[in-house]
Amino acid sequence: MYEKHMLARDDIQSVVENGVGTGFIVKLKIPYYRGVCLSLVEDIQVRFNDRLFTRDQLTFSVSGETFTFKEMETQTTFRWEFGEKATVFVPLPGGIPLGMHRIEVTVSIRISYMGGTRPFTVVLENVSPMGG
Amino acid sequence: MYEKHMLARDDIQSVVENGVGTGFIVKLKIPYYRGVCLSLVEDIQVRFNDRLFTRDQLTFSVSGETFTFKEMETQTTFRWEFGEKATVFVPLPGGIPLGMHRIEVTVSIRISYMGGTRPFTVVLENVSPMGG
Amino acid sequence: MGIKLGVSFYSYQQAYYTGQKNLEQLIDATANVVGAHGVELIPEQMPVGSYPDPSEADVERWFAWMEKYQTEPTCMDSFIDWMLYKNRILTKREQVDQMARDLKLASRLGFKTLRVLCPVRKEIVEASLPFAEHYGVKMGLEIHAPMTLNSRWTVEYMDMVVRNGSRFAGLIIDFGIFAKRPARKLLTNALQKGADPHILEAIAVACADNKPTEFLLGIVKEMGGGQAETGVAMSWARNRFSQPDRMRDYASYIIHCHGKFYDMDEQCNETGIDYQSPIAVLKDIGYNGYICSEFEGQRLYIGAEEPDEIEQVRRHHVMMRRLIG
Amino acid sequence: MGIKLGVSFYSYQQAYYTGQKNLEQLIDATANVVGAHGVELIPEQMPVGSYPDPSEADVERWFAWMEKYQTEPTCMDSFIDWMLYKNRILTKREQVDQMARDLKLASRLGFKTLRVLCPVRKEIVEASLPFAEHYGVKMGLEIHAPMTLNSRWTVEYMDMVVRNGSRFAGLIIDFGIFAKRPARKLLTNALQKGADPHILEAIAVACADNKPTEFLLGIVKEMGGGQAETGVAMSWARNRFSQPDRMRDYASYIIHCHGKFYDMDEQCNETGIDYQSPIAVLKDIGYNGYICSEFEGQRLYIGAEEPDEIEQVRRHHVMMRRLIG
Ligand SMILES: [Mn+2]
Ligand SMILES: [Mn+2]
Repeated sequence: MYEKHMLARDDIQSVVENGVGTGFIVKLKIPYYRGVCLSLVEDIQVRFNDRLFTRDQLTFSVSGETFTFKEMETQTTFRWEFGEKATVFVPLPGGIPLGMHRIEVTVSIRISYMGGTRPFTVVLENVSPMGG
Repeated sequence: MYEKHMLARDDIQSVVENGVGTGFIVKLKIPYYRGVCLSLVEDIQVRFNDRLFTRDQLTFSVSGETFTFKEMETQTTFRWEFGEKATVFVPLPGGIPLGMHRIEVTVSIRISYMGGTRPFTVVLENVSPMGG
Repeated sequence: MGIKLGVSFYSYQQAYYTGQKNLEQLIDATANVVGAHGVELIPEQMPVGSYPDPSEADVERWFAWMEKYQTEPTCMDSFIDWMLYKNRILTKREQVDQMARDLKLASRLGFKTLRVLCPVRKEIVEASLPFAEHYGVKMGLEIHAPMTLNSRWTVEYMDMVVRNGSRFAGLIIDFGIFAKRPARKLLTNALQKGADPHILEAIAVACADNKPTEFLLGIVKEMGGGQAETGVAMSWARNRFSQPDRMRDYASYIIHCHGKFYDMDEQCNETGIDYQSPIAVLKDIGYNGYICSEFEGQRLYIGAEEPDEIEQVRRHHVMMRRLIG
Repeated sequence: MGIKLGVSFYSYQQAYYTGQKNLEQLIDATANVVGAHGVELIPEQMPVGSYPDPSEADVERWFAWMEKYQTEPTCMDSFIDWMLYKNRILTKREQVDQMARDLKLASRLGFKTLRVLCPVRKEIVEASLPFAEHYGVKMGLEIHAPMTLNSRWTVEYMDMVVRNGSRFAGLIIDFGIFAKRPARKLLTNALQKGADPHILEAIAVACADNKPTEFLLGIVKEMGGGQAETGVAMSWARNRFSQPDRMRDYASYIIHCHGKFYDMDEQCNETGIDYQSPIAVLKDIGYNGYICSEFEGQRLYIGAEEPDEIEQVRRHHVMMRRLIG
């Protein structure tokens, strides 16, 4: 079910600050059947066309607070709840250009009873956040 | 008061396993006026004569559990209580040789209201754990 | 008394995830569409207020719902995140702290039983007994495939329970351990991908015969099957059939059951799991706890088709009532 | 009613640290040697059972001690570890969680007041108000050198308190803000290291005159002092004298006081801190809370000499009773 529901096309948006595009956000639901505290969100990667953005480049926001992935390693109070949208910011100078794009997001959650980390990837083709 | 009371001469002991000296332990009281959870014990260094042992080489035991300093970074359940002796293991093949030695221990506790880490050093001269 | 029926809200996860139904609406559907009385909840999935510390107002609202819809809390499903941090496994004490946290929450919300996840170590359950007694909530280790009733893990856990002589630890039976053949919907999906129905039937017969995965893969190879058939064979790799009769060994320690199911057909039969014999055994040993329906077929719906979770649960209850009589 | 007297067990830290006295023995000494009624505790220093979650048995034992020794809990001293982890500052919510944890513990142990450490942000106190009300425990920001009653930090905090109109946040006055000259023992130590008594006296006079550190260091330089004299001048660097009269501005918000002291002489006078005027002001404004003696002179005992903490506290109480009348 996560393939279909974790990332909606409307939830990919350019970020413009003072008239300049600084990147984009993706609003994600967790690809797991329960919410977890942020220390369990081990990794997120975003691939925008051919460009790969890794955890050190991204920030993660939930409940109005923004964290780096380094900070999240010890974050056990804030949770990414089941069905709740977290916002991942991807720095892309200029924002998302006009045209059609491919966006691939991989979320890795550390699941104790599986003994490790489970990656989950969703791909959206022909994304065009500027109205289309 | 910590200079005088945090490390007693009797609390430096060689460790022998299967007849072979593997190192020594120092049993330390915290050089701070309260107990803290282990994530706040940022660093311990032990200097044995001219040899320096740093956090990656040491283990830290309290309440019957042993931790590496890397593990302690997220350890907020276990505490080093005020007046309680924690055991630091220092790997020194052969254990402490016969003779007189100098032992210097630096404990760094992260203290929020001081905005950072406060190191505290204690030095014992003429230590001879083999009776004397 | 006899067997009581309820719903694990795990069954409704997609409706909740996509925002179609909130917690109260799901309680409503449980009472008024399914016609069930018992509610089982994963508070980390559908929090009452916030997990793990709802406010008093949240708790009051929860009990007001129970009253309004004439439902009652049965079992609360717990997780122990022993890999909470990247670089280490939590100590025993930290894991017990998590158990105590969940026992406390269960107690506040009126749950009598806590589902302990299968791989949780018996030492953690044992050390949590004082908390379970304090909060008046029983811990039940879930026997869930690939674990069986005969597994060493189960046997050693039960030795610990018996040795302690405590009424606050027991077993939860997940009916997935009685699976006899792949769910119909899994087979239909394979057919759509071009699988050969004869090969699928041969696999299904071998599954019912409790053959190992290698045997199933052998059938696929022999009969010239491809990826679709292999997928069905592999889906069985984590299945280990338990004999329903083995429940008799632990009769007085069974405190709750998960009526696990993947696919209910139009005649309200589960298409892959044996319900008849386990329920006969439970009746025979005088089990008078809950069986909570636990629908896990969401991931079998591919493409545009979406599951109707509430309808699936309703059908499951029709079957359960028929079997319990 | 009038001013009540107690002891902050911070005063006894060395006796506890070295294992000479346990918590019960210190309660005994407070009641029977010092003759005090109020007990102030740092639970992270001398835990009742274990911090932060003592068992019910621990809590019962605590109250049994209070009854046995005819003492009562006054203020519990809290820390907020906003640098709990190496790489980040805790979020507001995490800090409020710590405050709630301590308010709960204070409530369980019968403390009416929680000492909030001076640098804790007013936003944290404000967001903790619902917890303080829930647990019935007041939070008091400790005004402690180098903070003064006029500091912007204090003023902005009080604006927040007044704006909220809550009775659950207020001020705790640490008498260290009324220090007038270096403690006698500090001067004696300097003399032993060879300091010139005339230079020390000149420094002490300048301290009483509230001169800045640069001025004190100027005296040392002019009069030809060395390391020992410089040490005394530098010891004053974190001191900022508050006018006792400024307490009148916040009269109804003062909920507790720390009778900070470093050195009581044989005639039971504090050798560096003004007690006369602050106590006169407190009496005048009708303060009827506790002043808990807080001995902090342990680190002035060097070499073989050890402090007699209980005797120091006893002398402090003799002085306090004399001044309160
Ligand atoms: Mn289950
Ligand atoms: Mn103070």
